[in-house]
Amino acid sequence: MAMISLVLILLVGGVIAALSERLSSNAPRWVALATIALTLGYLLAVMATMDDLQRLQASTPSDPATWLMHFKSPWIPAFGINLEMALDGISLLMVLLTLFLGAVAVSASWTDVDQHQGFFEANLLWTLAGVLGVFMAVDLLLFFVFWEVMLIPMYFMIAIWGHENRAYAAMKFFIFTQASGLLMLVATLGLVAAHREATGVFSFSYFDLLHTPMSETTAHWLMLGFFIAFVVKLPGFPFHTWLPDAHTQAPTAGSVILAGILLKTGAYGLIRFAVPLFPTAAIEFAPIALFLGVAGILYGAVLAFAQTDFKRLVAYSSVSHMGFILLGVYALNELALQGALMQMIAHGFSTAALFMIAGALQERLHSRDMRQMGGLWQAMPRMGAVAMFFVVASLGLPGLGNFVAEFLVLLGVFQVDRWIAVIAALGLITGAVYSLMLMQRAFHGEPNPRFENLQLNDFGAREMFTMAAMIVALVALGLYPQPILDTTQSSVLGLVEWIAQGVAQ
Amino acid sequence: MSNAIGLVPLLPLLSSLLLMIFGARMTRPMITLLGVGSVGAAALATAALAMEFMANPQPIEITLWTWMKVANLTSGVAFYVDGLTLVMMSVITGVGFLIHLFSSEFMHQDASYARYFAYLNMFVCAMLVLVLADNLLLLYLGWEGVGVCSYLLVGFWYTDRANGRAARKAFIVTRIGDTAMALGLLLLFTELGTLDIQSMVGAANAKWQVGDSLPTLACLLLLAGAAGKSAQLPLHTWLPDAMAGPTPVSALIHAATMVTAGVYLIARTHGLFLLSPTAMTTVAIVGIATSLLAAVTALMQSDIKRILAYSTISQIGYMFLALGVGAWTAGIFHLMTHAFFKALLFLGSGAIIHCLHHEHNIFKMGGLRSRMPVTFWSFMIGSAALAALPMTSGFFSKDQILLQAYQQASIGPWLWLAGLLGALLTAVYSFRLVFIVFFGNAKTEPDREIGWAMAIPLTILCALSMVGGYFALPLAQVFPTASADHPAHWVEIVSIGVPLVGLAIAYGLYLGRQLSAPSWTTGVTGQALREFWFSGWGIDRLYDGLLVRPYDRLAALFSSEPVDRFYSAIVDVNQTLHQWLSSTQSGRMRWYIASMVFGLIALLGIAFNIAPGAL
Amino acid sequence: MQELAVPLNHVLLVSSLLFCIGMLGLMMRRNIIFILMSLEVMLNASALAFIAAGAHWGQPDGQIMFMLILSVAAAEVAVGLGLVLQVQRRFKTLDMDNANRMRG
Amino acid sequence: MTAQQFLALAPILSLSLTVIVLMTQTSIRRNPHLAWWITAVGLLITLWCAEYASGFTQQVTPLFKVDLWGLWFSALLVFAALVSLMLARDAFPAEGHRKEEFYLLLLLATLGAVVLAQACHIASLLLGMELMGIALYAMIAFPKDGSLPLEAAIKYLVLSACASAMLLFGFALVYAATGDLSYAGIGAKVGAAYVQNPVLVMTGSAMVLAGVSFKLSLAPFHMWTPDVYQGAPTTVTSFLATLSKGAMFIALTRFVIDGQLYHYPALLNALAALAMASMLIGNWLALRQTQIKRLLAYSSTAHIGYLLVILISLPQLAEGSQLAPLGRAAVSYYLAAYIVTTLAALSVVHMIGGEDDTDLDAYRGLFWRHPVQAATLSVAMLSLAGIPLTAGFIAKFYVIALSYDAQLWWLLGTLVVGSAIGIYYYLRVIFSMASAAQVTSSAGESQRGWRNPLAILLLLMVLGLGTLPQAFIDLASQF
Repeated sequence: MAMISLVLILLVGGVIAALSERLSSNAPRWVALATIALTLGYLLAVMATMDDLQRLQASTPSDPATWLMHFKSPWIPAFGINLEMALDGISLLMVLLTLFLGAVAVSASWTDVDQHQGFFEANLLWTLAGVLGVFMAVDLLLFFVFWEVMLIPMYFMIAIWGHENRAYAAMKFFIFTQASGLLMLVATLGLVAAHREATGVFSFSYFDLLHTPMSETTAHWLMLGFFIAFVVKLPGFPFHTWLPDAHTQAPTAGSVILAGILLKTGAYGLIRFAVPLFPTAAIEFAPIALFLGVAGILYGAVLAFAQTDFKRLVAYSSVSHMGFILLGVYALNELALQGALMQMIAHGFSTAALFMIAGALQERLHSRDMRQMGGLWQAMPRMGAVAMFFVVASLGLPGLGNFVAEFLVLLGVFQVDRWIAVIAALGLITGAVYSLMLMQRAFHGEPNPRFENLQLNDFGAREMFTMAAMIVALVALGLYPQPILDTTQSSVLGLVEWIAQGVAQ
Repeated sequence: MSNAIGLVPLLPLLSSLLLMIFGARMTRPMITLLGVGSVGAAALATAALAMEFMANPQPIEITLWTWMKVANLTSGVAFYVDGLTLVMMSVITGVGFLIHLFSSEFMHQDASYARYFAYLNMFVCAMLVLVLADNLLLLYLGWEGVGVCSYLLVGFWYTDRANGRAARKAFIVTRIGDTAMALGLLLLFTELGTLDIQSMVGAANAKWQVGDSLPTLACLLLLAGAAGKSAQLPLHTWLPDAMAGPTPVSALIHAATMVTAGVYLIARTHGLFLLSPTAMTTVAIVGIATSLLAAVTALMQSDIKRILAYSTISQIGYMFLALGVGAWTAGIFHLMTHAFFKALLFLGSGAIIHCLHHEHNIFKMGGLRSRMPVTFWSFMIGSAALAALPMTSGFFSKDQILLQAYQQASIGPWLWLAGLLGALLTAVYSFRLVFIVFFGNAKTEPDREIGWAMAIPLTILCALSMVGGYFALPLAQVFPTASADHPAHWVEIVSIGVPLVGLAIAYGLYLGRQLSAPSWTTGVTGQALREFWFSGWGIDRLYDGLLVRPYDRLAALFSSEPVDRFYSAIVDVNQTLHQWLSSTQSGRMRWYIASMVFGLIALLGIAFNIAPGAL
Repeated sequence: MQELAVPLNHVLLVSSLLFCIGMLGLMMRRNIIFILMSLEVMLNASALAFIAAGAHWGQPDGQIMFMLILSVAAAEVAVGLGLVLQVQRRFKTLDMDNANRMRG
Repeated sequence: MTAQQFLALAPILSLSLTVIVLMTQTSIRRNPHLAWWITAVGLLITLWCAEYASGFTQQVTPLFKVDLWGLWFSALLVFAALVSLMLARDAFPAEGHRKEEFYLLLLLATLGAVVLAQACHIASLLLGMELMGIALYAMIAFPKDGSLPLEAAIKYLVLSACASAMLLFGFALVYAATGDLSYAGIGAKVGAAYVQNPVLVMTGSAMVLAGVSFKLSLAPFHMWTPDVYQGAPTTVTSFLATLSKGAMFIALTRFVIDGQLYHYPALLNALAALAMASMLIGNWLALRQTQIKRLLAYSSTAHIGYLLVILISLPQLAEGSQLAPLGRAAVSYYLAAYIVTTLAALSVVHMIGGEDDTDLDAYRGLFWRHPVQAATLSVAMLSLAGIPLTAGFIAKFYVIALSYDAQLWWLLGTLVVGSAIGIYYYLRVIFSMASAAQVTSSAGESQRGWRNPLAILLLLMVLGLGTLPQAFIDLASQF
């Protein structure tokens, strides 16, 4: 029940935020912050009262009793659909990340959104609610519902508060994800049908469907349906083209949510569903997925380098980073999976921060074109320093979270396929190329003469506080990632064992 | 004391963080105190540590905390101190402190004074972590950390585009090496199951035989990393450009410490390299080739810092040669003496540049001997040590290297011969510099002589350059002992004599004018050759054409997002169909009826199986 | 079952022909009056087919259907003619090809 | 006929009675308000009758088969008529004194639809269809001004009559082959007849299909739809889009199932071809359409295509599948979802553009002007697009589940492609509402007090069907 409450708090908070606009234009923001804080507080309170946190040490994917939380209540019994949610270490981390970045997004929207603030914050909270649902649902239909529904407020955020080309971007985003979602729906129903044929029981429950005997061909096709849906969201090469447009056109808070959280749902889906539901098929498919991952790393990096739009560059860098996640998931060993999870979190912070910087620049310069920038460090040293931090974070500087992630992924992949790891490692070089180019074009060089007419305010207290929180988070992830690794370890181990069993059968 | 090891990198780190956060609000003296003082304190702590170690020369290991523990990977933030580490720490904190002190005057006028010391302190911290690390992953952390600091400091004056370019080049070229090194780490971990250096070497020796291919591969990958960081062939091109940074930075990072990290890495993992004679030979060949190539290039340069930069590349080549022939101690010894005299030379050049309104061209200098006596003597001593004139510190270290190179099993004499040629060239170019800059007619007037904060470090470094050769390094336990037998006496005598010959040639060419350049050097071929050498054997241009421009072109090619064209095509198909179908909605009733009739006929067709079914 | 004087298939063929004629008229005529007439032909073709079939099976159902079709046709034409008047009044023509203001 | 049978026919009788009462009232003294109330009360009583009649389900004469399914649909259709009636309340101010006739026509058309839903005989099918059709011609042409309604009416009349002719000719051929006019009778005899004279059976069935396809606006018989939707007053469009389509689809389902025509793969192929063509062509046509009623017209083509997939899958599931009992529920659910959603959409369209069709530009900024209406239209569009939590999603869920079980891969693939295309234009409507208004004029927008409650009611129904479908499924399981 606690898990449903989390979603409900956010939903209701959204409604209140929408209505509170009548009080003042700032009210919705405070409501949003309070809602997120309340959700977080509630979650922590529930965790605090739980006496079986040690379950984190022993979770098996197929047994809900070993999960941290599990909740099940009938929804559409005719089809065996339940309101079934469960929380393990991976979900917990993702939920925490979501709430954290949600607060960051509210901060990012503080001055960026100057009309219909109420509806904006409502959409933001509703998106968060949907994402939380995605991270906790273990009924496949419920998962699908959250999966699709979270996109609608996101669509609104891009379509209403986006930049000049928002119609195109919002539409592209929605169609890509929905069309691939349809494939997932078909695959889900196929899986359920297969399960029903084998057992006679109509069930959408993850824990039931994990034990679905099916022919190899069926498994391949169904796996592909899930895979495409998740890889589009991830996004993996060659399904990534919605992302640069969506990220570029979204308002800052939207980009933060998109890059920080929404992309992670794709990765989460791969780890939670696409792989364990079809272990054998996943292993046979792994080489292709690894190839796509590597292709994404390099392709994203090359394209990031070619961009002149600040946000587009960061967006392509996300494509590149997400390639590492794809690699990590399909290397199918503990090291790489932990790396992928780490990357999900670290990338969430680093990219969210870069998008916030992009948003701050857009607010001040009314442009995202890096040809219109240059030498900004002089006018805004704080922003420059912060940007420098996140740029080196995104190029994988050891000591920061992204490095831990990428290194673990490479380590894991190397054990599976050396050449893939070698090519993926090229991403470290190409990553440096575009990251430093970003720094050079925006902050270094001679100050652009155009700035003389502009009021260039350096980061203020609110922005610095937000940034500092993310800096601390990344440093902590980079120097002491063990708590995070421990949280997910049992789930990851369970998954690896599950696959090994599945293959053995 | 051993518990305070952590303090050594922590002090500069704290100082750096404080400067970053509060630097804008601090006064200059406070910044100086914090920036210079923290490194001074670290130096004192190092000295205390060294005392303790001398008393009880046992390696010290401490683990601060577990960094990550995933599957069979366990990596701690853990430090390992032995003689080698201590030598490195002493150089870093000692020379580092002097350079910090020097900087406090050199950079005093700069608007970003706090930022400068923040970066510099961060660098010292990262460098200390690099040498203290007990596992390769933590070493890699320091390794990349110094890379970033180098990037920040080379591009310190960021408003100039060229500086930014040089900084990026430095970072990216070294990153290429770093990536190879990371792959080496992956390979080593996958094969040996640990990244802890001591246990890894043990495991390697247990698992592999001398001459196996896997250790060779691993060592070559590590070598690539080392070559990147230490500016060796073929990844040396970044170092001359990196001179764009403030001169003290060049002294600290690009002469004394960071660039020798590669030497340290190979020395630290010598247990692995010993398993692979091939890798060892490669190290030696890379070293001597780089050394010669850079020496020739240095001879052609006119920018004072570029001369020193090529000289650095060349000297590190010697260190690699030493490592390659198994002269571990000699290599580290040369690392240390080189740190002294090269820091001296760089600081000296910094003093010149400082006093000569940022003039870099040696041909616009001259006659500075009398006007800047402190600097002159520093340069004299530094050049003498660099040229390895007898009794200077450089003499001892280089002599050892050449002698041990001669004894290398396979191609020893050839290495020795090449090394001699290098030594000759070194003497020529170093005294060419001295003669042109300090003798002859004054071309640019210095506006002042240096102040005490610059003079003291120079003086101390002069002293170290002179007496550094008598230091006994506590490396006996670290490295296997070198063979005791000495080569023939004539070898030793030739080795001693060659630098003197070089000095004579330089005197003849540039000061006394007794010699004139052979006639062919002024001809067309000579001119072309000089330009070729001046540009560093055209390697930059080669890379530009081979890597940089193709990458640019690739990016330009892809910038229109070819993948998206596929999706656009889908959209276009749908649009076209929409338009086409819309045009059928003509509003004409008879046309509508016709379509119904068509539909009826089609249905009849399907009903009679004329058309293939859809099911 | 009482056999028809004319084989069922022949009647059906005739009615099919009628139907086709009606349909062709519908497609080729532009005048709304003729269009309505063609419709009438088509409806009557089906009515004829019903009658023939009813006769074939010796059931009254066919004729009942015929009656129903007759009345339906009458109703359609009644409304149709009402509309024709309006068409003439508003468009000043009975050419249906002119009534194509809605398209796309 | 026994009393029981009369009671079973209660909805039809109640509607007929309302018609008579209304005619009497009109002939005594014209009063549009009173007439509206009479119609409304009559429809409400009919709703109650539909419930009441469920106690007396039986075959009533060879013409009607009163079963729960039919009654349920009758109620649904009457509900749709009620919503249309609500919309008609302040429609046609210019025709003020003639409005009673409109209500009368509306009642007659509803009666036709209800007859169609319960028909099990070709005669009653013909009667219902034509009763509805002829009333609709008049309703479309009802506005005095403007040439579009007239053009729409004449097109609908001619084309619909042509389709009726095809249908009737087809039935005549089937009758000639089988000698029976009731669905069940045809079903019983068609097997033997096919052996004897396959040409007759197949030609007949194909022509019947063609006729029905027209009424359902399946491609390539869809061409009238946009013109008529656009030209007809929005009130009538809502009637056309819901009652007419719904009743016809029920009739088709009954005919295909009771007539056991599914034994003939060729016919199923024909249905599949129609479905595929409709799903694709409908969506393609709607893609860049900016007139909202035309857009909904094309969308209806696509949706009936999806619905047809259920129909095709039903016979395939006959043996052994657990989904088989769900088949009828699926048709019920889909139709209910589609009707409610379309009503929701058209009620907003009616508020914005009155009886005329409007460009999407008129919807700009609707979110800030009329949030409730905008929310309703958004949810309706999302439902049409099949997004979860709306009725349209569960409907699509049914279609996919059934077609998966029936292994209709091609149809499934087309469905996915079609739905993906569909998202584009449904979202475009939402985007228009969310974008900033160019002009803040709300000239044509009627702001009567009942608009928001109606919108909220329909909104809740769409969401309710989507979020709590179990209640509906329980209900449908009785059929």
